Amino acid sequence: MSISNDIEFRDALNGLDLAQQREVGALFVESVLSLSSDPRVTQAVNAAKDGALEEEAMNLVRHSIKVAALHAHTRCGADGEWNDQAGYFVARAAEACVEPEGRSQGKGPAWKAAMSARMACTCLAAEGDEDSHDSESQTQYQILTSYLDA
Amino acid sequence: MDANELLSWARGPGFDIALTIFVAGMLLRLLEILALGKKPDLSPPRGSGPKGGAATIMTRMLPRKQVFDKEPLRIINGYVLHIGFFIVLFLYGPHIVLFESFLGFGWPALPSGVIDAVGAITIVSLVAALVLRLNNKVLRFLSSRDDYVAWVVTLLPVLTGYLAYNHLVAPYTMMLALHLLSVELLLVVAPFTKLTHMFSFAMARWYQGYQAGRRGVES
Amino acid sequence: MDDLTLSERLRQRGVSRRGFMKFCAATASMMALPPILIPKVAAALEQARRPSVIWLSFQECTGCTESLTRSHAPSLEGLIFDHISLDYHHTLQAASGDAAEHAREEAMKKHWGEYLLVVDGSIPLGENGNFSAIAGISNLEMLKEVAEGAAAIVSVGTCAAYGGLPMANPNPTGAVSVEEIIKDKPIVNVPGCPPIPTVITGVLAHFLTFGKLPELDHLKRPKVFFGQNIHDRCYRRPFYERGQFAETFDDEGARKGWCLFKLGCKGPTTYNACATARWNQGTSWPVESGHGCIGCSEPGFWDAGGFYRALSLPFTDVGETILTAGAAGIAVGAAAAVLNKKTKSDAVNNRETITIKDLEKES
Amino acid sequence: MSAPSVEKGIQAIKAQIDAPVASFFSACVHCGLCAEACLFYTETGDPKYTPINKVEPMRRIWEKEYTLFGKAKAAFGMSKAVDEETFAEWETLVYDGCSLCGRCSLVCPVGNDISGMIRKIREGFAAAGHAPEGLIGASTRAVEIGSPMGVKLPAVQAQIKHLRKNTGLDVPIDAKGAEYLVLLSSMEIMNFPEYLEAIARIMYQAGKTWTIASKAFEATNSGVQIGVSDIAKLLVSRVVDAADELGVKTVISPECGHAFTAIRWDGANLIGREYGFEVKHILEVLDEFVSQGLIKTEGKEDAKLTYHDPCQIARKGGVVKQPRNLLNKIATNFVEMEDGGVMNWCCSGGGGVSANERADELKLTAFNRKKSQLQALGVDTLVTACANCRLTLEEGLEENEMDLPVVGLTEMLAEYLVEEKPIEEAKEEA
Repeated sequence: MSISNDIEFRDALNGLDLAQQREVGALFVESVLSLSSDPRVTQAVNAAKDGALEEEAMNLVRHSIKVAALHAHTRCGADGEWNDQAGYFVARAAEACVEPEGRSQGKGPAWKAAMSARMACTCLAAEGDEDSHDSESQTQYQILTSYLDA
Repeated sequence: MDANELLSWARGPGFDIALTIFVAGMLLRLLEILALGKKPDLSPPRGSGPKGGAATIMTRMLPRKQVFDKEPLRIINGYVLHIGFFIVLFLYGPHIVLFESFLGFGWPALPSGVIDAVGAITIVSLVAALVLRLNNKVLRFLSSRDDYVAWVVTLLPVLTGYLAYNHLVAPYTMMLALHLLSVELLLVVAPFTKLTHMFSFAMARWYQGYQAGRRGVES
Repeated sequence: MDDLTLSERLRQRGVSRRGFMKFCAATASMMALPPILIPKVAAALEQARRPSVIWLSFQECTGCTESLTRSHAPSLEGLIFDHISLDYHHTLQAASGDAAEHAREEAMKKHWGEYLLVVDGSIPLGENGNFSAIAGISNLEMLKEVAEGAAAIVSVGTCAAYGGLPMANPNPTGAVSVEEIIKDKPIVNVPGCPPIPTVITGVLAHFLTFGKLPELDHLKRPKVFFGQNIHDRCYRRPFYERGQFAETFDDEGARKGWCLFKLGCKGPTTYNACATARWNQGTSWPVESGHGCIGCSEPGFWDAGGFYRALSLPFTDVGETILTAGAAGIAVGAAAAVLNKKTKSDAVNNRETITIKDLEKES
Repeated sequence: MSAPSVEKGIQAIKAQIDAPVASFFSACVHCGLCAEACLFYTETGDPKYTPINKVEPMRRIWEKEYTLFGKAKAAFGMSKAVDEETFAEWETLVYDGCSLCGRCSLVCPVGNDISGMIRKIREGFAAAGHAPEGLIGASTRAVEIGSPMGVKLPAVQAQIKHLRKNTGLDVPIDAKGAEYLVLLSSMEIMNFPEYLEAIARIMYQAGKTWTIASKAFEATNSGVQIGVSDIAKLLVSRVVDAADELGVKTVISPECGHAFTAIRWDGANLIGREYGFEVKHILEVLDEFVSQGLIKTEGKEDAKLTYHDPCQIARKGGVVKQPRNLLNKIATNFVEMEDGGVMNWCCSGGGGVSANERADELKLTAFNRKKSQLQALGVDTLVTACANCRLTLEEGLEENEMDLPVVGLTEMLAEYLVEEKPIEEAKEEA
């Protein structure tokens, strides 16, 4: 099944259960992992992929990635660095992957991870002109397609 | 200077000077305030300024629950001493005679026995107010000489009035003279202490209420 | 001058022993003495020799004398007078001119140091005392002369006690009270304009009975008569308490006997026995007759802001004071306002615009 | 322009003192109730944070300069001075210790607008060179770059492209004659880009024409926070000029506290003339759209949630019932915090406090008030309508190990919008 736009992308994601959503989300984060240098992000990504992790350990990871995301954002009134800001969105994407159940507000964890990952790329575009944003959504479509086919 | 001479001075030049300083002083403060003016608010209005001003003069008479729960005693005591002071001042027969003399109209009086009781309560309440002020760290921090001067000059008239009515401490003539002198002290001191709040409270509430009314925000 | 004692004289007048005891009881009660003292009063009065009394009248209107010797007061005042040897009294004595003065000197010589000096009327100091003189002797001189040999002095009436109406502003004669001149003699002030007859005789009776002056208050007035203010014993007090005041002398309130506070009654600041002893053998007293007390037993009552001005009113017109003060306040206020406007506009105009360059201190 | 100095500071304060301020100082009876309403006092217990004490320097200047009695006292050397030491000592009270939340003004029995006075006294402190580091930086960037956080137009354009890719909706820039001019705050552009997406979807569904101004996309106004009207005027003039140029009917202030105060209340007075357009907060607009049936929602959030009223929007902005209307449409389990609404407690980061690093520790202490307010409720989600509140709350909750997501109301509403067909158009285009 091929995914060529966000509607199909979103429907496909909604079809996955929580564990699968976390795994796909983790893949989305991995694709933009280079934009963040925070080790806690990779730790969260691994936790998202490891379906068998007990709740207690998961909470620890959740807490640490939450702190990571918070500290990465640009302070109110501070001089914004878009590259650092990209790291913030990667952290936020990782945080979405390990989000506890029922935090929907209408959006699944995978979709949130995907959107944050794309925003991470947008940050790069904020400074320079090269636009990796479009490619990122295509990459995400392929990641999901290959995940579904596997 | 025996009691009768003191009383005559207090009822004569003493009262005249004190009243003059009071009226002139308060008007001076009023004009000093108004002179500074207020830039008109050009922001797009939601409601009426004057309505808000008038409303706030009323709403601020009652405390907000959140603050009342924190300091119920101090707030209630505030009401007791103000209402007590007003009852004694405005509803006691001889006082009404004084007001009638320049207002041209009077109003029924409360029996002086009631006034006597209310006077006693007011004195206790005023003393409580001082105790509460001294025992609260914010108030100790905030209070200046002005607060304590204002307290003394407010207590004395009620105290001497109570003593005079009950013919205590000194013969009535002397205590009545002291009562009038303490009132005159209050009148003289008032325009130069926080007692200006007897007028400026309405201005302050009006100004904030006006802005709130115009902006359609609660005040 | 016979030396009959009071009780012997009473018997001559056909007053029985019982009558005499009743009289002593009345005197004791009037002086608020406890009943058990009645026998003591009786014993003292029985022995009372007729004291020699010299009555000097200076700047006075004879009101005090009038009050004391009203013919229609035959009872106890009359008895008392039959029993004191009134050796000198302008109005009452038959003699006049040198004979009168001679009688006075005679009495003084005879009872030097024992006689009672009663004075009514104030003493003028103006024109070194020559505003008022008797037989060429100024009141001032006469007072000093007679006072020297007096056992005690009784200033009867507010004029003698505190200067009285002659002393009212502008006090042309420089009138003063007795106590301002005589400093070395025991003085009793029996103020009132005039004092109540029984108050005068009460003081004399006390002197007769106990040979010394009654307990006095800070204005040298017998506490027994001047210890309480009128207001506390006034029968109209309940109306005062309820704030029910007569507005005019014949309005509904006045007819109902309401309190006369608003009509200037000075009861609260006046110490006297009018409300209890009342006048004319207890017939009535000023308030009972519908007129406020004018405070006649108090020093300076004559210049205390007017008899019809309520006690709680200041002397001046409050409304007028407010207006004049208002005008002054606005004048000063306007000046301050101009000053404030200038200070403010200077501050606003001279204020340099602040840009982001002007925020950092060169530290 | 000259360097900051005590004289300039005093001059600035003298210029700020007007009849209301004079009446406030003449009315204050030192009753101390304003302290009971100020979270900087209640959480630190330090009486110096008593609101009326924070404006003591202005009181001294008022008394000495504007009352005869004060002048007399000064002549006899009986009045306390306002000097370098005063400015230094009071700086942390006027900036770090006050979020301009206005709660003190609301409880003052004699009606003193104390937070209004603190806004005024900051004019003196800034002129005297006593404004906090963080706010000076933010104001400088706001004036020079156009945004306190250095956000430039390309960043917005990048997000717009991202948005068009996701939703197929276009964000018009400098579209003349549009009905609404949408402003964004740097915090939203950088940290919460979902806001712009939500606006796009809402406007589309409501069928309203809107635009962003290239020269005035920034809503925030550091001039209002640092307390320099000249800078505030410069910043707000950009928005006013853009709005006039584009001929919009209404300017929408975004989910930001002080920005609403700056454009809604201060703007016209700063530029000295009335606007030619209306100003509404985004919540007001959403409430109108919902009540006019222009936008429809489906489904509801069933998590137990509460709403944090940003001070500048509810207490000082009067936008109180709108968020409640909206929340009742998209949430089943909406509960009010105690003291919610007009008397809500501040998140502790407003009025420039969050941009002032020196105040961080004090801010966290003050946050305890909000913590106890939330702990008492035990909710799963916290909704608010100010980006700065959101982040201050997130940091505070994190510091206190409270796992409670904080969500913007506009963003949340957008989640429950009935899906629209533009995605299909996006399909053909891709």
